[in-house]
Amino acid sequence: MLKLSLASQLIHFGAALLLLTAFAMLTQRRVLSLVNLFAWQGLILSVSTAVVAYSSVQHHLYVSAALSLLLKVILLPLILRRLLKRLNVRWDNETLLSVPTTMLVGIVLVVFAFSLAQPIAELSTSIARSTLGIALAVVMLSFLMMITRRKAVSQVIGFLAMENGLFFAATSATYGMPMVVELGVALDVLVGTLILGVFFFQIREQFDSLDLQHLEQLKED
Amino acid sequence: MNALNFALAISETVMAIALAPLLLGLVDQCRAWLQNRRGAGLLQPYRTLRKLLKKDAVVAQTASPLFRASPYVQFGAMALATAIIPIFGTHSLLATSADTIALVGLFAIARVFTALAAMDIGTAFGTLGARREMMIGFLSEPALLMVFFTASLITQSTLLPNIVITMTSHELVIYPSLAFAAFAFVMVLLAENARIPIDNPSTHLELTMIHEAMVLEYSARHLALIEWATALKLLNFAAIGLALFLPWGLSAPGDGGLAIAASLLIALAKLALFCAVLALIETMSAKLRIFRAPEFLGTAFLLAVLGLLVHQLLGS
Amino acid sequence: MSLTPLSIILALVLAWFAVGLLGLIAPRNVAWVGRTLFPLGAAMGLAMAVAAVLAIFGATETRILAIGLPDLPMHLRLDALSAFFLALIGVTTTGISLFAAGYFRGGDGTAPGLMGLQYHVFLASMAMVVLADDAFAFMVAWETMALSSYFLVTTQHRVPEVQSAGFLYLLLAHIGAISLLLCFGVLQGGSWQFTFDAMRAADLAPAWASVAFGLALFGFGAKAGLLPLHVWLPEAHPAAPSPVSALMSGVMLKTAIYGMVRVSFDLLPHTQWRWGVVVMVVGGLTGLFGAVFAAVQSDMKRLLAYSSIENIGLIFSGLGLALLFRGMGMGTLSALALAATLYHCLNHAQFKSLLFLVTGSVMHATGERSLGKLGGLLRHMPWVAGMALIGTLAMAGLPPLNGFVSEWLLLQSYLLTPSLPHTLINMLAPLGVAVFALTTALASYVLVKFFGVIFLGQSREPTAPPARDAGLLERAGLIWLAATSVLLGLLPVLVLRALDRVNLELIGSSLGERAATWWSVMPLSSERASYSPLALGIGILVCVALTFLLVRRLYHGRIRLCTPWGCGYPQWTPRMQDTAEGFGQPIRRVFEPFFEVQRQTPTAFDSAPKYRVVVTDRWWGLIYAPIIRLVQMLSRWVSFLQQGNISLYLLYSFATLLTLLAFVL
Amino acid sequence: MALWCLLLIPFLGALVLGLFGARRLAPEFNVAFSFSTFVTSLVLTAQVIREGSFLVGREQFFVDPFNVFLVALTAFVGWTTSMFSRPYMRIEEHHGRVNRARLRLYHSMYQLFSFTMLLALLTNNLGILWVAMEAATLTTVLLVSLYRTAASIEAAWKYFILCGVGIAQALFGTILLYFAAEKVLGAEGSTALLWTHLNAIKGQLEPTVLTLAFVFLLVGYGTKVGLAPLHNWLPDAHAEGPTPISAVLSGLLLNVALYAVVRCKVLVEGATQSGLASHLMMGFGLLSVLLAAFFLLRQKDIKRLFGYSSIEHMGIITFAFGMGGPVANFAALLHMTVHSLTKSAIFFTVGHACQKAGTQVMDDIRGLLLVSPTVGWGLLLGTLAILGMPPFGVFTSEFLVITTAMRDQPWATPILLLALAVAFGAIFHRVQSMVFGATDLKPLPHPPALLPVFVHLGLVLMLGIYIPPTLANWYRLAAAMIG
Repeated sequence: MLKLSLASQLIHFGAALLLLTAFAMLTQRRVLSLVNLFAWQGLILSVSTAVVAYSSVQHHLYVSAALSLLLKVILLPLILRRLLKRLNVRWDNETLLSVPTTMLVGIVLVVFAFSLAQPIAELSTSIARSTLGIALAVVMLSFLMMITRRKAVSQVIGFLAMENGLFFAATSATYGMPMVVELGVALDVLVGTLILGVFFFQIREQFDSLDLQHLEQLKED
Repeated sequence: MNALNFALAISETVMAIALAPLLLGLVDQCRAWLQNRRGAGLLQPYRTLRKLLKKDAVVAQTASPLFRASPYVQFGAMALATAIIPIFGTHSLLATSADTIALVGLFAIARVFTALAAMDIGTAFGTLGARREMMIGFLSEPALLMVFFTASLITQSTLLPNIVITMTSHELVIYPSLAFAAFAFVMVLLAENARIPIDNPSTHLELTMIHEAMVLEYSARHLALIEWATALKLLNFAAIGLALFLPWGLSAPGDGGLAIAASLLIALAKLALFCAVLALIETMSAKLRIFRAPEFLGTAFLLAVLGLLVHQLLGS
Repeated sequence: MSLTPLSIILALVLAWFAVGLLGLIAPRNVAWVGRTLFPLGAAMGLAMAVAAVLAIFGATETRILAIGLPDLPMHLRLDALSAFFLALIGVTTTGISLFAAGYFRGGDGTAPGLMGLQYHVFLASMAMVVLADDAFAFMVAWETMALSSYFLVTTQHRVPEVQSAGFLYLLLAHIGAISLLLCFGVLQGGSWQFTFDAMRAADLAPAWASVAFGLALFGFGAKAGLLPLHVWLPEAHPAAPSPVSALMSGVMLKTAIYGMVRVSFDLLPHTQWRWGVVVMVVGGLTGLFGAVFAAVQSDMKRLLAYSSIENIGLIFSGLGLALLFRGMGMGTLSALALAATLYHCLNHAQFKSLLFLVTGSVMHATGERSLGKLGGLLRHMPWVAGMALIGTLAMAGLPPLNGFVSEWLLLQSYLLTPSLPHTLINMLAPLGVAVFALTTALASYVLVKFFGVIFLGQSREPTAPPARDAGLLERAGLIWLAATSVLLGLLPVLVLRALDRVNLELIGSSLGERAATWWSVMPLSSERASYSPLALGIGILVCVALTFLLVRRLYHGRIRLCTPWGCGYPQWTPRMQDTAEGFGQPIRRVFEPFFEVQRQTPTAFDSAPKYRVVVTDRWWGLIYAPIIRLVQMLSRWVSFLQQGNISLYLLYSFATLLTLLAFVL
Repeated sequence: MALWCLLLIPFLGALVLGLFGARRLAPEFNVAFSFSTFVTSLVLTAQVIREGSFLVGREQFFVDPFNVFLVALTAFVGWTTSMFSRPYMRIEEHHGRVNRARLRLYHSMYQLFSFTMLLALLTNNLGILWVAMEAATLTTVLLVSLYRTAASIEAAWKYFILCGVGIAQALFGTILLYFAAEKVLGAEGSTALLWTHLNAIKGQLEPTVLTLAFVFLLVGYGTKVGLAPLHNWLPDAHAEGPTPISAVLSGLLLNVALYAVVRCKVLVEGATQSGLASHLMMGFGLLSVLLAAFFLLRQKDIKRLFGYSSIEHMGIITFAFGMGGPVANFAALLHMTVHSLTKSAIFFTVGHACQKAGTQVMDDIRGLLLVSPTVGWGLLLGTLAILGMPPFGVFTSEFLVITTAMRDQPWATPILLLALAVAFGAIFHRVQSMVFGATDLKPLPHPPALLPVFVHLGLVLMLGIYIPPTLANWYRLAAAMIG
């Protein structure tokens, strides 16, 4: 087996942490903790991006790292915390599946994601190539989280976490997307979050709660 | 030759028309004899006709021209049929212009006009009669057609003279299919001519009558024409039956005077025999309830179809 | 562009469009639309008939229009078959348009001008159906025809029944069209050229040819009203205004026959005799079914609609016979059967249109469609009644009118089946002819009922104001159709000569010049069978006239008018006449298993006794209701997918993603 | 130049209307901007027809017959919809469903939406394509929730979440695509996401990666196209948003999303040569057609009904693109055109019909022909057209699709036809009872703008019987490009 460089060890470590946070988010019921976890995830992402940038001498990745630091560690958690305070949301009291079941499903998903990413990772020249599976796993876990959550806010956090996974995939599989794309994506995410924020208020105004069970009126009967 | 043929055909038709009421009288007389009655005599139908032709006609105020025209149409159609059917010879003028199918059509014309005229006044009995007549008609008409077709399949022709000629030209062969057809034909004949067991021409029992119900409103000359047409119809059916099932003895065009005279006598004898048999059948059967009539005719129809099938199965 | 029949006909089609569009100038102006445009349309119909008759005896013409698909511009072709049907369209619509000119008035339905547009588009599309020479052009014309007639059917759309009738009609028409599309897809046979020429050249395997044939039978059968696809017909015909019913029943159904003939004789060159058996059986059953149902109807237009089903059945059974003969390689016999079939198409177009127009006049005069409320109209509407009588007699198949000629020819063809070298068919043929005969006999029952209940007797609603006879234009239309019915009956030679051209083109053999003379018809040999309508007609006239004169000479009594006798019953009202239900009662009893009857009979103690009987079609419950239930059940299952729960929706996406990934892995 | 203007005009429009959108004349301005967009698109089209495909802006923008055709269509329908929306939104204001501030948002977002769609169509960069698609989602989310009713918020939420998640998958797919391309093209100059470059080297791309990428892209953009079973947002969003938005969603956005799928399909099929992408598209297409047909039977809300109908037609188009080949692609492009025109025309009439009746529940709408013949006839003819009745153009394209399917995928034909028959019954039954019958509805406070309806239907009718050679050639070029 090849001896891994320090950078690549660091990245692997970051990836593992990322997966850990994803799992933690899957099990976490407190919404505020979810936001914190999201911020941590952002931080890990930003650091590992910076490591990749350093080791591969891809300067534009520094910008990406900075961007994600700004957006995902500072701005978005800030907005979310504010929202939570204003909306007075604490608990995501019920999930659709029990936590152990969710975990089990999550593990299956991780295995699936890894096996899926394996042939691709082989082709990668990036130093972070084996982390592609982890990125895919994070995306899938976030997807699972969105499915199992009943609160609008946690669903949105799931959505943002999925975005993190994608971002990680972009840096790990390749050395990041072209700058203009990254900027666009970041803008979209920011605007999206803002719009969702507006939505929270509208939902609360209409239904007096952020429970998604109120949003089940439009259906076939 | 042609002129002779022409004269012969015309005289045959005129004679048949003139003799038709006699046929009716003969049947009634035979029936009376069979029932141990004295009977009114052979000429009773002529007396009835003369009586009717003398009277003033009474027509309902609500009658339309159709009502008055109908007896003429009935009589005309029947007379035309007589002209087509070989009575004692196959020299009919119109034979090639109307085959058996057209003959059935002619009978249908008479029937339709009778029924329409019956509905014209708008009495309960008239419409009742019309309905029942059409009920008989819709089954007897195809049955008659099937009978004709059985004969046509054997002889490869739908023209009555040709059927007769083909049948008589070769030696006697027993066609099983014709037996079925003959049975069916007798049943159709009984129904079409308002005989027992379908109808009773001699009563006006309101609930059972068919033909009489239709002519209730007629009187005098109209009634006379209708009665005469009825007699003609019986003659026509008798002649058809005889031509199909006992075709021997009919004269062909071009026969000499002796042959014609012989054929005339044979035809008269056959008709007399027919009357006797008809009277016998009528005496021996009881009238059916009106709703048994479709069953009766349905049987006739099926028999005729069986005749066709048998022909197809056994070949000729 | 030279003045060939095809260009004349195309110009007339365009002119019909133009006439229709002109109606939009003043849609509510009855004088403009009715008195000007419709007669103009009628004149064009006549012109089309003339051009088409010329074309029958001319050479086949083809043309490619500059419209249509980029790779498949619209192909047109005018051959003897299409010319014959164009003539049919032209002749019939002349009468109908004349009548319609007097018939359409302002009212609460569609504006006359708009209706004029729909009407003339309908006419034009029917002509285009017959002219089309590729699948696309055919489908466009075919569906345009369905669509324009749908709009005409739903003119009185405020009536709920009209809506459902229209819907059912269009739905079945569409399903039929889908089947036709599939049929063309099979017919092209691997060339992927959708012109009819390519289809003629395609060499289909016998199994595929059968599939194509089956699809065509389904598609055209849905339009023609074959069992069990007939359900729309008795609904749509009564719903439509009478000229439209006349057009649909008289002309549009014939385009389905045209299609059937085109596909089975022209596009499928190798006929299999089994097709003939299928068509014959289906046709025979349809005919019987239609006749039986017509006999028990109490709505005059429904009665006629069922009678159309009956006639379509007869036509199809004749078509089956023609296919059978052709499949067995008996050209002349096939030619006879085909000629008889097409002749009956033409005849049916005349008398059925005539009778539908008559119902229109009756409805205008009385506002009633139910036979139970009519009666005695002969006295008030002598013209209409007279023409109706001709139509009735023609349709009842009485000599010497036209219905008889074609039925005679059909029966003659049936009588030739013993020459077929196949036992099964030899057994089937007698049954076929029996059903045929029974059907035609029932038809006269139906028509006695139709004419008798409407025009004879006394008005069953004595309070109704006396009806007025039809107007001049309406009368002209009726007379035209009655005249064609009589002429076609008396001079079959006109038609048979034309049909021989069609035979030559489609089958390759013909009946020959000798088959029909001015005097008489002898389809095969003079020994076998002959029929002379002129002689028979003159014979009847002479006999009746002689009788009349003789009786006049012999008879010396006078005529007295008095009240009807009626067996001397003292209490007598017009309501004691047979109703339509009563008249149909024997049939209802004889053919009990055909119907689903709901009866409400009064008991002896009812203070207000009421008798009601409703006869419905079993086919609906047997076929359509289960299909509807199945579709609804499926849609209920499908709708479980959409529960409104966003988690569930996300799960679908997720599951889809995972499945696909697992699939490609 | 025309291209820049094309992007600039709606963007400027969004800004201007964002500032002044509450003014009385804002709807007229909206029309004016849309119209200038349309004119510019015509100029661009003329340029493409004259000069062929070209690249602009350091290869970031690309115009070829395929997208310029969609650009013209988008600009045209955008313009006619703005004409329709002018009286429609006035009436909505009159009915008190929206206020001036919302109208400002509406007009501004309308232009921004046009901008994002045009951007998505014109860009050569698959990343930008993704960004534009996401942006289109964001703008329309705001439009769908314009009325701020419970139902509209619910619809918008579902729309946002489902499409957001979906499109995130598309991003993953794009990353994989980039990953594969970068190995061939290198990361320098960031050409690895440019479609033209990718298309040039598609044979060298790694098949496994592209297969995976296509799954993600299909699921992602497919959500936006409304392919079953990813379609669940679509009926809700169509039913609850303002009708002009339903019209552009159905008529344009779905097309644009499908455009993205097709662009990706071209690359993937070029790389894998396995037909997998084609089969996936056909499968999704058929499933959508079939499911939508059965969904249609149970609808009560008229806009939902036509939402499902859009799913059905997108299914047909996807199926046709899946089959590929010159005829099927031609048919798919034609179907895109006629579907956009017809469906938006239907929504125009539906909008006014609902305003008259004050409800979207079909059972409560009756007698449109009587109360307003133009609306009634528009709806009736539009419905018949969308159901594939000749002589309308939808029939033409369906004819081509079905005949091609008979040749290439005979197994699919019965399914397709069954679905079409069911859909016909379901939709027509409903529409007929709305159009026909007696009614007591009242006229509207502002005269409705029905010119667009009849212009659209007229065009569809023309395409049904005559496709101008220029247009046909144009379609052929585009079809050949798609392969």
